[in-house]
Amino acid sequence: MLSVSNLEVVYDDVVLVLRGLSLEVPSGSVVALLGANGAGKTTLLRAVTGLLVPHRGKITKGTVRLDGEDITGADPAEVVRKGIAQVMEGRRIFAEITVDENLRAGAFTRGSRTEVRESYARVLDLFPVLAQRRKSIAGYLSGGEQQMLAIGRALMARPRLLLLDEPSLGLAPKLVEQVRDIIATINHQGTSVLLVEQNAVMALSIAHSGYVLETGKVVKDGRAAELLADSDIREFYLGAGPGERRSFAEVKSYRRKKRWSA
Amino acid sequence: MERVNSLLSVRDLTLRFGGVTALDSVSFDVDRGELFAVIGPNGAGKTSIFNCLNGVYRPQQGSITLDGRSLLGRPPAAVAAMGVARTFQNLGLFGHLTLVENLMLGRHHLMRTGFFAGMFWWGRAKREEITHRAAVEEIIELLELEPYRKMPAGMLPYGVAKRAELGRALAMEPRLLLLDEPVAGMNLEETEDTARYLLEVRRELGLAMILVEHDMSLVMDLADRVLALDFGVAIATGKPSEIQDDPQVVEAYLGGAR
Amino acid sequence: MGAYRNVTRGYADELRLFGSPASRVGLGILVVGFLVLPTVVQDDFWLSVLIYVGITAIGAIGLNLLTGYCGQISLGHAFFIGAGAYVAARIGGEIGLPLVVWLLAAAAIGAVLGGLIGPFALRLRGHYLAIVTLGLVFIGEHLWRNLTGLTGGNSGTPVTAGAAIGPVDFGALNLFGESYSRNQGWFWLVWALVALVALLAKNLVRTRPGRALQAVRDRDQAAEVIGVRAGRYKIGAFMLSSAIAATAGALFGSYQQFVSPDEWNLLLSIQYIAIVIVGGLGTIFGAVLGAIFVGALPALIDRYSDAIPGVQASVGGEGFISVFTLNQALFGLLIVLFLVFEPRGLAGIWLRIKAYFKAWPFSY
Amino acid sequence: MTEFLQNCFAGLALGSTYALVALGFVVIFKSTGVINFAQGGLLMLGAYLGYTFSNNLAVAFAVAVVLCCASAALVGAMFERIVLRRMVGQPPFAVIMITIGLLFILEPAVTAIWGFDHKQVSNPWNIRTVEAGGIVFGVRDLWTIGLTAAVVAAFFVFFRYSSLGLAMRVTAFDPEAALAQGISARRVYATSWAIAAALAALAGILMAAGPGGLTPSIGGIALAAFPAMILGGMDSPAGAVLGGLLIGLAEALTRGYQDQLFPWAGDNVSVIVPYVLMIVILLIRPYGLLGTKEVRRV
Amino acid sequence: GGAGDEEQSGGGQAGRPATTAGFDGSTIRLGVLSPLSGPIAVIGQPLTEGNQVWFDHINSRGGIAGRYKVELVQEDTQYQPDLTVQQYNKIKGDVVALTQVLGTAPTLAILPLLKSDRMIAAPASLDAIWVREENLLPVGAPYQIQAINSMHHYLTEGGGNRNSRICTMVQDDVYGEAGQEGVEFAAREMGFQVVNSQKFKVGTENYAGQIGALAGARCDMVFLTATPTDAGKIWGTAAQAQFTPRWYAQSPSFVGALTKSAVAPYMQRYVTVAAEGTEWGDRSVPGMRDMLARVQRFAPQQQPDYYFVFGYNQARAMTAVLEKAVENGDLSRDGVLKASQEIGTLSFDGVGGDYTYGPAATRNPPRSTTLFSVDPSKPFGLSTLKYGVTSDAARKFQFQKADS
Ligand SMILES: Nc1ncnc2c1ncn2[C@@H]1O[C@H](COP(=O)(O)OP(=O)(O)OP(=O)(O)O)[C@@H](O)[C@H]1O
Ligand SMILES: Nc1ncnc2c1ncn2[C@@H]1O[C@H](COP(=O)(O)OP(=O)(O)OP(=O)(O)O)[C@@H](O)[C@H]1O
Ligand SMILES: [Mg+2]
Ligand SMILES: [Mg+2]
Repeated sequence: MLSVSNLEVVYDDVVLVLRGLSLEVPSGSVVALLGANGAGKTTLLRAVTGLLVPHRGKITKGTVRLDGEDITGADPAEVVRKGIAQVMEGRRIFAEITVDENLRAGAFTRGSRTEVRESYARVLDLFPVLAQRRKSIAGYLSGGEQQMLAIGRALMARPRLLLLDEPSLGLAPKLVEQVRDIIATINHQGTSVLLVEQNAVMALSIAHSGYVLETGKVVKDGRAAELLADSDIREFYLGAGPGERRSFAEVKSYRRKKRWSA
Repeated sequence: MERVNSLLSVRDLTLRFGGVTALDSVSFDVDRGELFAVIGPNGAGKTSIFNCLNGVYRPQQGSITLDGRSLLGRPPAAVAAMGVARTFQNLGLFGHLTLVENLMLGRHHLMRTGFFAGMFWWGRAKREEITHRAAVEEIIELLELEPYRKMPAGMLPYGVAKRAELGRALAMEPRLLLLDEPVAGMNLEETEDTARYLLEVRRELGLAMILVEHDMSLVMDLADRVLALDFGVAIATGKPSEIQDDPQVVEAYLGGAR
Repeated sequence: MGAYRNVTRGYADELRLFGSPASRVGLGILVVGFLVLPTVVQDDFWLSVLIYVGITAIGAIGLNLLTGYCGQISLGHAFFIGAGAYVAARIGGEIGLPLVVWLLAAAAIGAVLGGLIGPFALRLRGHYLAIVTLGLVFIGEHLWRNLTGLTGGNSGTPVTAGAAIGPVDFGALNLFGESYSRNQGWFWLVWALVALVALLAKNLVRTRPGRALQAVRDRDQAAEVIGVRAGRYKIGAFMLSSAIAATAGALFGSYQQFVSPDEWNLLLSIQYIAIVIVGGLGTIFGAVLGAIFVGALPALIDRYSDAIPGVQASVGGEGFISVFTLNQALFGLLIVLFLVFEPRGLAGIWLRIKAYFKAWPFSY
Repeated sequence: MTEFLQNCFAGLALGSTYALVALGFVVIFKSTGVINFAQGGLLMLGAYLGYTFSNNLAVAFAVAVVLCCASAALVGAMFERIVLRRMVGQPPFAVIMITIGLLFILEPAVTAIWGFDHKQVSNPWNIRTVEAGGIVFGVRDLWTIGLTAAVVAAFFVFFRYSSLGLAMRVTAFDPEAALAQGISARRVYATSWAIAAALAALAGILMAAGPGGLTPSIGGIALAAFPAMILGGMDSPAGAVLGGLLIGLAEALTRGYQDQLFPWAGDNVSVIVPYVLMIVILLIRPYGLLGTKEVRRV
Repeated sequence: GGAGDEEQSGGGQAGRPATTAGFDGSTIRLGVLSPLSGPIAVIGQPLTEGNQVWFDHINSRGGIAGRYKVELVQEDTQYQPDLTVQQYNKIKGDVVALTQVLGTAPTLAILPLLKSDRMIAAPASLDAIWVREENLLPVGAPYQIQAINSMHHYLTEGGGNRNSRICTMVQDDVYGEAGQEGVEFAAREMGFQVVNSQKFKVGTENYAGQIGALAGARCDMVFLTATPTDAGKIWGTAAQAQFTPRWYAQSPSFVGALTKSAVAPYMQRYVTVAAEGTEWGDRSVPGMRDMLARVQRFAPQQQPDYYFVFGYNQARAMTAVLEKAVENGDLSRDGVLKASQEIGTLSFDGVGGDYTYGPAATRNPPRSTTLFSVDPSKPFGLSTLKYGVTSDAARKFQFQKADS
């Protein structure tokens, strides 16, 4: 469904952040995107949705295709209309309006009022807390509540492809599980998902396939099960297997600074 | 029950926003040098506790004392001067200032230079800048922030920004350190780093800390005691291992993931 | 790359204002330019333009401390400029106290008046505060028109404040057997003061109080939590900025020798805002650059208008647009183009140039 | 009593003009988060366009009004096309300055085309009056009040039934996040500038059709409308209308009675009454009468 | 006549002055500092045109003393004091004197510079404070005189008496204050009361309040000091409110365009304008006849306008000074300054009142005012109601120096 090939992105005309990155999100699948801070995950999502402009970023090479159609550098509003919605990094909810209005802003591109009402009901169903706080000003919600709102808002667009930038950030463990289930459900209902996560356990447990990003390049990719089994991934993202986790209290004061590239 | 070694003592703290009760008669103590964790579902009131301690929110009821002196009713800056430092859940760095300047701001309440002295630079202002800069450099070294010194905080990578915030809080030379989700959004490696810094800080400075965190493995590994909140109500307090198995906590917070 | 560049022998070294050889060369050029310029450019027109520019630069530094560094927009700058001018008229002119006294008195009174905004600064935010300060301009104008004893009312007042420091009279300078014109003397006086105010401001913003101002600008709640009393600094910024504005106003009045209430209007305030934004918010250097741009560009266009086609140089003359009209339109156009190209203002362009040279052989 | 009512009527008429201008401010503030300093310039442009339509092209006055609003709207939208779209996501300061730049362009452009001299707009109202119950109503004033009421009503209906209002607010708050919801910031900006320009033009032509005729200083009224906008709350259209009327009334009444009420305050104190009123109200309500409080949380 | 020095730089000769700043031996350059754009340009432009037409006329006869052509150096001041200072500095080395400086504040701003440079300037406003300034060369009867004579006319021929309810409406600036001062002086001299005074800010949008207050005070007569934009609105509001006192308006309140507005009928019935000289097109006055001929010749597109007349008169006064200076053989600043004190009484042939110059301390400005009624059929929309009113009170009025 989404295919990114050989993408290069430059910020401020000088900072080269993506260096020839290629990636596929097959129709109907969940793809996990892992990578250290600053690897360029968010930048990739921005490049897909056309949101580089406000950050003084530019695509200098490569293409982004949605179902074969070239959407490289398209207008963001246009991209949303074509069925891509995203949960932005840092939540970015509209703090000064109510929860309810935030959700309705998410449905801006949709025509049918009845469908919007359906989605609305579904979101409140997924996040009962939001139903309680419907009339509250979104900015006063707790961090986790805001995260739920951000996910709910993206769902309101009823996208064909959902881009999630660290959806589990700041959520309570129980909720992380719920979000994982929600993603799975959405996916079952036909939405493809590109999931950027630091919580690799969570991401790989629902993903069909995954990519690992390192300084703007894909350094590893494969089916989720393969990645889960990979020893490097276990060491750096999963903290070894269940039961054999080493305690944070016993971390050595030196680290193995291994990287795949460089 | 009075604790012998208590630094912070919170009693019957109640905070309401219109119809929402964010905190409902919460009480707890934090001992000197203790690492005290607060957990609970989203919206349980963890950040609100910090906001009450800091003087950002005015609770409707209850008392907060630090070393026997009440914190209630004091403006945030006064609380800071009494030795309470904090990191923020959504990053509270000053985006246009460099990392060094952010850390120097942590030392604001330890410095004296006013408008006049600052303008004239030579003399006290200069001496003060230099001595405090040295203190800040120690923290930079401790947290391995050297490469980012002159970078505007707004441009720091997320993990570094979180570390810088910790640095700024440490620069305040606090007696009590409040950490609001210090490892949210970090990968395993960075989480390990942060854990290491926290332990180091604790070992070297012997600070009392309150840690709010959803990463249960971190909480379980580091905390001396844990307070679990749900809907503003304290549902359990105790050793991490006790809390982990508390059915109420499992039900409200941990779910299957513990 | 370039790690060796950061080698310093201590923090004191790093804290020096003119640490690098390049900046020292720049400083040297500026000093020489300052000393020599009035003897080369003896033209009273250009000198008077530059004197007004210098006075404006001082005022703009004040506004930039408030708006650029502390994040409080003020449309009331004209009010404080006016107040300063009247202080010069009364204390420097009527009572006849010397330069240093009336400058300091203007600053002190400016600070007190700035403090009056305190209650509003504490309660109001952003644009609301800006419009309240706008109200100050109108209320001020009413006062200036009615407090005839102080301001001369509608007819204005002469300002006879002298510009002498001890035996050195900048109004009629006699140095080493040479005598210099009033405009030459004033050029030196004003630009020396620009340098002084810029230095003080620069020192301020790199020390504790200046950092606190910027923290309040970026996030006032977080600033409170780490121990910065945001309210105090907001008021402090208002007081400081209006003290500097009043100083500039006092110089303005004394140089012009006459002031009237029509001069302290909203347009003047807007001009100052334009200067700090065009120059670049949050840079001292930018305020000076902005003042030069806003003050000297119209003069330049005016001077060379005959060479521009379509411009009407005299009444009934050829052309469809008068010099001033063209001037104003061009000015507007340049502002728009500038900001579209570089929203960080002139200082931003300067930074870009520097970054370009630093990174030079390597792009990316 | 009649005198009082007469003054109230004058206040309402003046207040309606303020309300139109303030509404323009609010529309732009709501969608971009900046104060539009060019509003006075747009008003001036609208008034002169109206003059050209009505006098030079000699179309019926009603047609001229519609044409001048439409063409001003076009200018507003063009401004977005040429300039503002490049400013999406840039700091509000820069955008404010751009509106100031626009003002500096509009004013000389208008005077270069139409000159500085006094112009009389042909119009059916002039100084005609009707009388009722001892009070004299200026026909133009009645129309001003009526048209303002109609425009305001249309405005509220429009916002009630279109999602544009919400789109504007979220765009102002976070243009990038708004884009990510599929809300085209450009379209929002273009629409709001068009609306604001049309409102300004309407206010301009209504003023120019009065007894004083038309001179380039007509844009100055935008300054007087600042307090109206602030007093009502910068992001509240209803507040703009309320603020406009309040300021208009306060101004007219102090003018009528300043000799009796505050002779000590100087002869011309009514000029500053709007500002004093604004300041007092802001001290009590820091976000105006109907404005939204800024949300800050740590 | 003067001493017969050698013709050299440094020393001049009677009738053959030495070159100096602004004079290259053949052309005399004079400065004009006026708002040539902006709202006040409607005044600055015709004034400057008036200067120009007069000097075109002089030049067509060979120039000053039949020999030296006059050239104007025009600079736009925007009516702002600080710009005026800059522009003054720009041209001061290039002109012999300033034949026009427009605006009270701009003139006051350059006054100290004029004094230290020993330059003279002709201010283009009717402020009374100019009369006693050595460096200024005013023309015309000051505003106070217009106001006093207006009151005189109202009490004698305008249907009013001492018990009439006399009011004022003045704008909140120096010009307004001058009118107010004149009326108050008249009140003391002629023994009437001012029952109500309204002030307004220039550019006010709505005058209902003031008109209401005046109507409430049952004024029989209102003396108005305003500029045309405001005056139009004021009379429009009054007409709407059906408030119909006798209006006397200071000359700058009126502009021909007002007679094309809907307020014209009201003005025709109730408004009297006080100004100097005669109506535009009145060929019975010799000065006006000449002026019309010169306008026809040098500026045929010029619309009737009394600022034009004012500028024309200014240029005349300046010409007299220059003639004198040339006669003295000294066009230097000191020479011109000296010449300005030696010219005695100057007649403007009925286009303006005769002005007695000489040393500033003994100058005597004209004391006469012509009252006009509004008449849309006339070229400038005014027809003479009463020519050359000179009241006793106006004669008595004392002019003070601007206090510093
Ligand atoms: N606006 C910008 N201007 C310049 N550089 C930028 C900008 N935004 C991001 N970068 C740089 O691009 C690199 C990649 O950033 P990006 O945000 O895509 O990383 P990420 O993988 O999403 O990291 P994280 O896990 O912290 O969210 C970083 O080094 C960052 O410093
Ligand atoms: N200023 C406020 N106004 C209104 N409601 C508030 C305010 N601050 C907090 N709340 C509400 O109080 C409750 C507790 O919020 P708090 O931020 O303390 O939660 P938290 O435990 O930190 O949650 P999270 O883990 O998601 O950060 C939430 O429901 C929140 O919406
Ligand atoms: Mg990211
Ligand atoms: Mg929280």
